[in-house]
Amino acid sequence: MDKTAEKKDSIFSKLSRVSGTGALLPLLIIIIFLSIFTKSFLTTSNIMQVLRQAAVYSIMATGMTFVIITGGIDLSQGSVLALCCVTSAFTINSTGNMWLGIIVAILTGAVVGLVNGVVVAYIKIPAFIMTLGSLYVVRGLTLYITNSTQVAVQHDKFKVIGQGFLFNIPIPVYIFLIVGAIAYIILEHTATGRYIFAIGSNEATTRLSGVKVERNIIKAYLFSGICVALAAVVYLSRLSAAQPTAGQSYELEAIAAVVIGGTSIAGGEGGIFGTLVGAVIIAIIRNGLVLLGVGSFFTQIVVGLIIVGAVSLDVIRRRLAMNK
Amino acid sequence: MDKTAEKKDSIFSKLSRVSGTGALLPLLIIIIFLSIFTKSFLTTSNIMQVLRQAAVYSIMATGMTFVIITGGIDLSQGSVLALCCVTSAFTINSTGNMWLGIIVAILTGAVVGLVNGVVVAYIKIPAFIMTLGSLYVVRGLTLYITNSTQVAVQHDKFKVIGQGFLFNIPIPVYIFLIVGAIAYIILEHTATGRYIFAIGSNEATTRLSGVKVERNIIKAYLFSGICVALAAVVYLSRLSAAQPTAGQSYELEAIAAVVIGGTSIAGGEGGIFGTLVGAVIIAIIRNGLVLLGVGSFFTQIVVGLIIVGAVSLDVIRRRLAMNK
Amino acid sequence: MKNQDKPTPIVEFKGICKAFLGVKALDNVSLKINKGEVHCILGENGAGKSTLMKILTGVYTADEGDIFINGNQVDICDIRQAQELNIGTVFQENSLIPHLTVAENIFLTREIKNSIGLMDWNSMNKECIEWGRKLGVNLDPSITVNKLSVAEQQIIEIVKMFSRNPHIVILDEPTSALSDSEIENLFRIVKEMQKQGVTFIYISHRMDEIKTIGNSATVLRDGQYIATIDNIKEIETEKIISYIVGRPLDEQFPGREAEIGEVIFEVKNLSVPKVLDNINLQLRRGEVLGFSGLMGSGRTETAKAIFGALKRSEGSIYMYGEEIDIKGPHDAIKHGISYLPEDRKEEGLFLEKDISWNVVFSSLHKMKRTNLLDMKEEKRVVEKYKTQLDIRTPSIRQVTKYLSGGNQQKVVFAKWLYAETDVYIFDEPTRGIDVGAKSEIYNIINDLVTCGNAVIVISSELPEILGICDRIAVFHEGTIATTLDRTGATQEKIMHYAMGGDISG
Amino acid sequence: DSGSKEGPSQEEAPDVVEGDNELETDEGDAGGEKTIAFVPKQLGNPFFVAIKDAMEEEAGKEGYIFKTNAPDASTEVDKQINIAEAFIEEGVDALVLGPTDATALVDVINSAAEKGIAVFLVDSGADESDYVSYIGTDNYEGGILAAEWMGENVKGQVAIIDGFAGNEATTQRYKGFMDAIEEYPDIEVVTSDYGNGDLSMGMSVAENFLVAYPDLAGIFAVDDMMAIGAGQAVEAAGKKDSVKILGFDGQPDAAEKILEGTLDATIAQKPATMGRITVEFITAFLNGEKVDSFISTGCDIVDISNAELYKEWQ
Ligand SMILES: Nc1ncnc2c1ncn2[C@@H]1O[C@H](COP(=O)(O)OP(=O)(O)OP(=O)(O)O)[C@@H](O)[C@H]1O
Ligand SMILES: Nc1ncnc2c1ncn2[C@@H]1O[C@H](COP(=O)(O)OP(=O)(O)OP(=O)(O)O)[C@@H](O)[C@H]1O
Ligand SMILES: [Mg+2]
Ligand SMILES: [Mg+2]
Repeated sequence: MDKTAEKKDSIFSKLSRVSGTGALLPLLIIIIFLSIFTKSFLTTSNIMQVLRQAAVYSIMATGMTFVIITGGIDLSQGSVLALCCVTSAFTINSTGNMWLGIIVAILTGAVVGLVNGVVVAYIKIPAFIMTLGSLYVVRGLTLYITNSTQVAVQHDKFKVIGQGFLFNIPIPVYIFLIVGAIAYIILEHTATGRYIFAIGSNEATTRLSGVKVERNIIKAYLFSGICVALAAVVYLSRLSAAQPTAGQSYELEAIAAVVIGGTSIAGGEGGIFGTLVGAVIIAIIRNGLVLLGVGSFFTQIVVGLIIVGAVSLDVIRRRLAMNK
Repeated sequence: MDKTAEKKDSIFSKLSRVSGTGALLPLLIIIIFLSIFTKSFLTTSNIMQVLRQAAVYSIMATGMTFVIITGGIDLSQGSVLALCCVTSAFTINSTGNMWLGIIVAILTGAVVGLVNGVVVAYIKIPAFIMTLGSLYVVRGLTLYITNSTQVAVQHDKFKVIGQGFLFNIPIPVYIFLIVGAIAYIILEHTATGRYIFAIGSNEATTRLSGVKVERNIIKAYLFSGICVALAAVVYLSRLSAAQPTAGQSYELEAIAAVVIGGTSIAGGEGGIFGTLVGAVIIAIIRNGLVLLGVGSFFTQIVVGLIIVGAVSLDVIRRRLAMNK
Repeated sequence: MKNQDKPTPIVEFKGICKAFLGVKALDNVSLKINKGEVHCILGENGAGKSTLMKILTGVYTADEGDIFINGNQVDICDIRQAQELNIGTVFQENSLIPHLTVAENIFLTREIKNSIGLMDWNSMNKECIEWGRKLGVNLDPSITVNKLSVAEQQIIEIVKMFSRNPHIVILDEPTSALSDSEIENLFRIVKEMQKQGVTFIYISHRMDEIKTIGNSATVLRDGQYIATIDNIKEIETEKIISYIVGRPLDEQFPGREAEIGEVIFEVKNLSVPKVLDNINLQLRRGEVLGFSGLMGSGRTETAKAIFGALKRSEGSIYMYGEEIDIKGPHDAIKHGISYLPEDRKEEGLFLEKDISWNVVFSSLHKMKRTNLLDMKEEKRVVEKYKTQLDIRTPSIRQVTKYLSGGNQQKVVFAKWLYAETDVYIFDEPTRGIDVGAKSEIYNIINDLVTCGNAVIVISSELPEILGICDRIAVFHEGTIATTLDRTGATQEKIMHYAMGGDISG
Repeated sequence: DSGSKEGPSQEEAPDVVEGDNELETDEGDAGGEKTIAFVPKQLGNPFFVAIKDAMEEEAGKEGYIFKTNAPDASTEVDKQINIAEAFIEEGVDALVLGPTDATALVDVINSAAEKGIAVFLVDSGADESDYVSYIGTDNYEGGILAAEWMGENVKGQVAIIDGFAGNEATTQRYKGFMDAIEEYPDIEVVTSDYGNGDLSMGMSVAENFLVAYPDLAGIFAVDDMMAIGAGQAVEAAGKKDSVKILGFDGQPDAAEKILEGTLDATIAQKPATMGRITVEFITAFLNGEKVDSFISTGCDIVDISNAELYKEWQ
């Protein structure tokens, strides 16, 4: 009996060491609350819908997690989402090949990510500034190449990515779980992952340890760009149309998901698991507030309070743990 | 003769030590460029107009400078601008007293700034998160209390603040210069100013030097809130109407002005002079591109490039100075 | 002094020059290091020792000059090339990654991977523990290093470096955070590896260590080569010191004539949960009280708890017989207590700010005219302290991060002297400080008590404690084991109590 | 393009009526009231609020439960879909959308219809899909009307302040204006810039126009907010007499400004009418009556002669 107790304890303590479990508590509270106060929240179809709605944000937030862990930030994500949608839509319409469209989206995201990464790593201007610049430049570019009109996608199979189901689970859910899993493995089980944490924790000493800091910073932004491109594919497929104005301020939602998930905005600490939980929390709140019949002004108020509340909870929990 | 040379040198070196002189170079380049390629840029009336357009941003950016120097950020500024406009407009309309309206605006800004500051200082959640939360909450509140309709201001004298002239110079220009001067004196010539720099530079040392860190963090956010309120008064008076949707993403412009002006986004370094130059640069670009007849997509692209370019220039200049 | 018929040196510097912002850190330095030796680099703070090592490891590139390894000219532009040349370094500054675990830090850039390319934690943890055992320490490979004390971190750094099997090892003040037993352990390993043909370059300000471990030495002063000492064990310490400071030094611990007066400061029943238990102490006017003890015995905590930087659960503090309420450092300063922290870079200085800014920072209320700061007064005050403490700098506008360690420490001293408190607590005031500057700091302490102040000095160097204190409080696991008088105290006695020996023994 | 929408939705009508019957049995069981959910582009714009208010009032009179929620901005197409999906999940009886995107909303409209929910569009249309009826203004026609007013009242250089880049409704107004203005050789459109539907930006854009084109004779702002801003810029520049300003929407504030003289005219839409007609249509449809698949609530020119009427949303 004693042994089992020990084992349980160690599993529990292992779990609690996985970054992001702190966000499970607010998630649970919100789920219980909504299950009690609305009749349609806890239905399979609604849950599936919420997860599908969380997909775009959680894929973006996965990329954002990498960048934030290096101590950076990627404010250009929203703009890049629009650009990827547009290039992809153009490609699909002109070639009729959806795979080519997906590849072009990924290339687009990768190029912007690469540029962000190279400037941040080599010129060493703050990520906030570089990606704020990209936010404007990429948005301007997107409006310019579309002449600010939307591009409808003419391709039936392409819709499946965003709208289809497999074993009654929406395909976007698979995509975000797969992207999340890959990101988790990279972060926790490869050398690159360790370097990304190390850079955010202390860049100077990371360099003194012989790590190619620049290269790994670039990798993080590249990954962010690619994640945004994948999010764009899901987004485009769900909407069947690319708006050049899409994604405005979505980077803020991605950042919110990341920090609600327990990743430190100062870098060096955090993880993917928390980010996915964070993205799901946000999606549930938005869904729940509609079901509760709360007006849209209150939605904004509640979203703001939850962001602050979740992070405060995490901060206070850690401080208590420190004093124990 | 030798002595004069020495004196000149020392004035020059003193000037170059004032933070923000780095931004004068891009400003000069832009002014020369626009003077050559447009005929109407370098006219008194246009310059006055640009300065007036810069006023709202530069007052906001002055407050933002304080917060950024402490190592924080205030993303709620845009939302707070709208809230201040609305409360002020309500007050003016119901009491007919413009001074009361101004006081209510300042109180509104101060309250939000205080809340931001207290949470950041005491709960110690990252400023990015706290003010992101306020961004949503304050916006939701503003939409709620106005039912998202604009509030027209019925007061003739009130208009003078935003639209009037004194000695042929627009009144908003005086306001932003006075606010800037006060902020400069606080930052450079008072103990509070030093503490604000110190907190951004090294919080632990600041605390161990006997400074009440929390109190000074709160002061910075409070100042930011009050600056936004003053910007709101100018804004409201200029437009004679309070829109609940006003100011969206103005915080980004304010941040852009601050960093173009050479204040470090990491805190501890910077100054008001640079911020004012930064705000003027942005206003000139927006004006200049219209005069050049360049489409507005390009405006976004150019603003993005200037943000990155100005900061890169500054970073590279410092690096070269280091190696000398 | 040099021998021509010796084999080719393993490391040779020829005409190395390096300047920062116009400051010549190294000026035409040439020296040779032979295989299998422990070669010490000696010099004052700012002599250029660390800079020379950073050039060898590729952190900096020399402006001029060449480096030869085994007689071959090499061009080391980054740390990885140094690693490829089997050069291992423990830098003066901590170079661990705070949020990574011990194992991750030790294996950074040479991770062990399993067959599918993922990290093999088990092997790394095992190897980690093994290396720890070899060096005589118990390692928990999965704890993050930010949870470790400075001393423990220093040990991890040493393990990390040795685990790479280097041929040339640079140790830049490796012992500044270590306790005596840990230092002994380190020296044992050094000697063992020396037998296997490993060459060491060793930097320290502690003369006793240099005598114990070193074979030969090179002295630098103001970035210039001064002398090479071929056999360090045979030369007197005074001679070495005179090479280092450029003049004979009269006495290491200058005497003083302070009159010890009444009790002005008292601490009763001070406790901090899990760290400190019932600390009581008294301090008299004109007295220097030493805190001695092992690493982690709670000396710093005691100081911080008194100063209000650490929350105490119990305890009262009295100044001139009256109880004072200290809620934070600002209260402590207001009541006349100051604290000079042990980590000057993280807690003592604003590295990005200039000397002047740092010196006046704690006392801005003193230089106010109306509500604005009086810049002229600032300049006058800072110039005064610059002269008084002999802070070596081109200008009081110099950014402190560019000062040498000793001069940085003097800036922090100036800051607290200007605060003009009655009780001063100095935590490791001479850590990483050269012999010349050390005796200057002792002089400052003497001046303070002569003027009727009282001083607490926390130090891990027993000779220093014995040399400058009137009484010595010996700490053991968060309590004061005993308080010894200067006259009756010896190194052995202090160690006995510090290790938890009972009072009667 | 309204014509192309009529065909398909009439064909689909029987389907929807079937679904409707189902719902009525539901209602009978529950014994409760019917629910109308309204998802506009956003609620940060008084125009949409006017539709909402009228709809809410009318729905209250008719005994419906009225729910509304909207994205934070009209660019957030996916959020609008998310909200619509939540209402569908909840099983409302009628869903009223103000589509943020004509193409993207098609699938939601169809899936709602599939579940027997009656979908109505207001203000902006959508591509071919199973909605019951579209109640709105033809923005392109409105643009033509604007060009006609400009052609008749102004001679010389004209500048345009456009809305948010990519906004379908304002783009249609712009296009209608540009296509029709060709007919008036006296008018030269010299420039256009985006004012993002924002009063202050409209003002700044106008200020810059006035400097760049000193001989400017007219400004067409594609919504009233920007027109009010432009009016203030012109007034401040002392060019009230030489520059004519035309807005679009027919806001009460704009009517005030016309009476004050800072604005010259605006093209009025009728959001309140849209809201009321929508509820009437819902009632009719749920009672099994046939309703038109497109109703244009029409545009009027508002100037000093009739501005008094428009001090309330029409
Ligand atoms: N990165 C840098 N930028 C500017 N100056 C520097 C830099 N690093 C060192 N210096 C200067 O170069 C000189 C030599 O410094 P160095 O660190 O090599 O001294 P040191 O002999 O190691 O001293 P210590 O015993 O205090 O460690 C000093 O004057 C120092 O201020
Ligand atoms: N931030 C911290 N987090 C956790 N433990 C800490 C922290 N700081 C100190 N400790 C622990 O508290 C104990 C006493 O601290 P500390 O080492 O500072 O005492 P000290 O007697 O002053 O020794 P030193 O000579 O290292 O200054 C040690 O066991 C140390 O590991
Ligand atoms: Mg050194
Ligand atoms: Mg200590």
